Amino acid sequence: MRGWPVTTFSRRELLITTIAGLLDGCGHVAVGAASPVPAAGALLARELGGGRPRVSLLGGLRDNPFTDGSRELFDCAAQGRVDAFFLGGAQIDGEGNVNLLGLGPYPALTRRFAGCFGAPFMATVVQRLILFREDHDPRCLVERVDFVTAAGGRPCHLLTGMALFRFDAGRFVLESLHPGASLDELRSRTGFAFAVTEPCTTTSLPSPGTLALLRGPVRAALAEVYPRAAATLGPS
Amino acid sequence: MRGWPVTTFSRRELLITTIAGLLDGCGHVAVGAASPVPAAGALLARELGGGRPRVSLLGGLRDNPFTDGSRELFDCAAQGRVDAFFLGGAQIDGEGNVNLLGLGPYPALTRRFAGCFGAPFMATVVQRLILFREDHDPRCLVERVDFVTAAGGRPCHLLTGMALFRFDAGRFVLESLHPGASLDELRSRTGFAFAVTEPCTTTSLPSPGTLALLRGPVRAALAEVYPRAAATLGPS
Amino acid sequence: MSGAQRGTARAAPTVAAATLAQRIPDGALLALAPDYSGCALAVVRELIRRPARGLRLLGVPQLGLQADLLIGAGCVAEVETAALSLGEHGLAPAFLRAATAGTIVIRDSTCPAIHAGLTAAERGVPFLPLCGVLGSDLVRWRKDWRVIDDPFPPGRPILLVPALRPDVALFHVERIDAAGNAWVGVRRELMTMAHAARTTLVSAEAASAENLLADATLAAGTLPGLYVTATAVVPHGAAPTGCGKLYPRDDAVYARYAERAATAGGFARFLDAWLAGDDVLAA
Amino acid sequence: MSGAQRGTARAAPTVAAATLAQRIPDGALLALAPDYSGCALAVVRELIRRPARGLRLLGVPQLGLQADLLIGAGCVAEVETAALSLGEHGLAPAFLRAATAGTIVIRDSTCPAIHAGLTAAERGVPFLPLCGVLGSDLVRWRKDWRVIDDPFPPGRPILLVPALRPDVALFHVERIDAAGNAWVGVRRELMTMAHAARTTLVSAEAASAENLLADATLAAGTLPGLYVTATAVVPHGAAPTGCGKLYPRDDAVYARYAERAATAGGFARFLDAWLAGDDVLAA
Repeated sequence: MRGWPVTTFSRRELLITTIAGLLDGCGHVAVGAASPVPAAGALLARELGGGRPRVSLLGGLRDNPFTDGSRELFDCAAQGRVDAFFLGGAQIDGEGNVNLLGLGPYPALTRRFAGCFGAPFMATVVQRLILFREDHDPRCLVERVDFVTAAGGRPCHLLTGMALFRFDAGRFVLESLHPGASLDELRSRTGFAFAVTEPCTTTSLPSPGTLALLRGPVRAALAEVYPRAAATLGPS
Repeated sequence: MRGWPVTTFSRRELLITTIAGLLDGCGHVAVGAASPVPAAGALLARELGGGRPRVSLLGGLRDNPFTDGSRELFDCAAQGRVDAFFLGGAQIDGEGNVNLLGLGPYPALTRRFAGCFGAPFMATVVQRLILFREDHDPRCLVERVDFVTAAGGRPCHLLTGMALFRFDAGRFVLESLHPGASLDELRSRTGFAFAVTEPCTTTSLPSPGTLALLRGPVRAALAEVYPRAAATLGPS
Repeated sequence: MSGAQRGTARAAPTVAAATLAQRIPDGALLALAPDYSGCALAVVRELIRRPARGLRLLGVPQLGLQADLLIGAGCVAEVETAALSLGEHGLAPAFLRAATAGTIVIRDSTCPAIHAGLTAAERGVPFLPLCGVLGSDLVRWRKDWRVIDDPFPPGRPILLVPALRPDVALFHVERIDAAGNAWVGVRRELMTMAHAARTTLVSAEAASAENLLADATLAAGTLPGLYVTATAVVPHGAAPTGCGKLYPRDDAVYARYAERAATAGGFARFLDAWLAGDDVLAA
Repeated sequence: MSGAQRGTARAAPTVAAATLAQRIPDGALLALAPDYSGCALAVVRELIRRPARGLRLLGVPQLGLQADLLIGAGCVAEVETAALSLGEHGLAPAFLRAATAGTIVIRDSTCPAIHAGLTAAERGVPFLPLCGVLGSDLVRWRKDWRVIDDPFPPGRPILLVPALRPDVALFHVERIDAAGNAWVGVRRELMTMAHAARTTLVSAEAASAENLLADATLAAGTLPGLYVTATAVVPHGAAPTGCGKLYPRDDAVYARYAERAATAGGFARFLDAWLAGDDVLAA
């Protein structure tokens, strides 16, 4: 691990670093199950912040602080005690709506997924909502979702493997492009219209110090819940 | 204890036996704090029923089954899981209303007591409500309470040191007079009008077997929560 | 565990599990735990053996393998849940087949709405308000939910979800005792299920000789027997889901299930093997 | 405990208790436990020493000695509670004097209404429905409560109580740890208070070297540090109320208080003695 060049990093490490940046100033970040990259981002933010934010990894043992049953996460969020939360989505549209449920007209979906989980609630009560998809797929980033699992319209960020957007005043605005992607390519791979403020900035790259934290303590903490994801950290 | 004549009993033992009779068929009886006679009645009913009803003594350790905080008794009652509950009252009126709060016009009471506790709720949700006062005081048994802590109007029983009534169709009906009391005396000491079905019956006396249970296992169980009250059991 | 021990251990639990299963009538609204928390798989197996019919499953707040097995075996008429999947092992194949075929009614929900509905039942009220959620299409489609203007200032719209009162709550714990007390630990959703349900059935790894309420530390995580209709000791009764720190989920079985159940025929063969006994699943 | 030990034990806790008391601003809505469950009397003493002013006490769901002391000492402007008394030791003399004099506002309530209000705050909703209670004069007098027709069939009238969100929840427990986790056991109302409150202050008999959440059995009765603003180790910090199985309520002190506080002058003398130190109470 020590031998890795600190100027080389994987796309995943860039995403994790970007997520950590979005969590700046948060007091408590909760991360749902099956979310290794957001979990790593939250853990990195905690390292960078010297122990703050508090990180609650659902499904984790050491970092899951809840003792009042599975409703406690939701109550905690409703109390305003969860500053940031992540959602993925089979579809995300230009209004910031998220669809986790299925494709096609409801209820006779052409394709059904697991369900809505707590997304309809969490999206409406947490302060800082971060939509995250590792791939940047035009079939996912659509003009209008088939089913609104969680309503958009509130300020949030959308981070994909290609770019970072913020949702503001009713539309997504490109905040930065990841290295190697072009604006034309981004437009062609995004199903919804978004605003751009010229000149187009590039997503900040992880510093050597950040990468060291990521490959050291963050990797170790992540491995307790996501051993396979932790093993992939390092330059690609 | 063994030496007590089983044909002699105290007024308190008669009341306990009467309470046990009122609990016949119950599955779960809850008894509030500072209620030794109802507690003894519930424990006697459990002995007579071979372990049924279940008895929850609030404030007790062994017979308090609740593990979800002090709201659980109320939730449990609201779920229909508490078949019988007891209320005292600074005032009880002819409509079955109970006043625990204070005397005089509210809010500038001329005399204030501890408060309403859970009475407004319990009186309206338990199946079998038993109003109990050991003394039979006309200042307590009034035409109209000064403050309705718990609303009457529902079927219930009222047991005092002098008589047993049932509330039915909007008024109290005398069910039985305890030995030694006369109907005239009862009327003079009761501030509300009540119905009487002639001939007037006498409250059933405890059988030798019942007294043996009362002075044996019931006394022992009661002593865990109410040592002083348990010590008074026996012929007066 | 040796084969002989395993065989011995299996016979008794099957009978014990069946005593619980027979208390679940066809058509019951049956509340079940998510795969990560106390699933009574041995009882579910007895339900399928019977076979139960017309069950209405309620996920508290989501469902996994046990629900997919019941659905694939034809025991289920309706499902209300916030999600139904095999977690890391992917979507739930029998559920998706039934959804496509239209053989089950699906009442899509969200975790906090199910918790709120159960809490309403727990508290004996007809509904509970729930913050957020408005704007989700769930609110449009759930005709049994209501949106009212908050009667308190400033009077914003708020969602009300009706009480969910299961006919039966079924789950598996590490320890019960002779008084029917069941230790659930931090899995308080199991306690809420039991408070809300008319009948609660609990299978357990083991019976404690001591009353669980007698020890203040244990009592804090114990569901009182007051709410428990019947219990049964069923060692390994949660497998292949996990049971606390006693044993983890059996990922090999999950993976095999996910693979086989991808087709109706494969599901049927897996089910036959599962009903016949654990060992066959290794084949 | 010898006199020397007692003296030594008292100095440090007084400082520790004061660090919590200083986080309770004048005028705060302060949620307190009933006398049978985790009262932080040492912190209350520091509030009186300050002296705090204009506190609004919320009984969860009732109050006892600690509230009577605060009221008698002039620290309190309002009280919302289901009851306020000394239990077996009779009515609360300072409370009754203040009620008669009209120097405090009393918001009479009932236990389940307070639990419902705190649960509403815990769940982030503006109100919670409560079954029963209708017909009680409380409903006529509590102008902040509402009765609506249930929006669900059959549409009967139902009481709604607004959320109760304390500024501060203050209580005493047996054990805390370095992460701010606090073991409350079956006293879940303390957990609800903390969930509902903006600030939670916990005094404790002792600090555990181990993280309370690391052990599954302890975790079941533990309030996570997530909700805890500050803690302080204050041995004997609940006395003269009791603390779990560690020590019982000191009935001699209660009896003496009930007798002395029957007059305003007697209360003042008792209070002076209590502020000066435990030992004097024995005089």
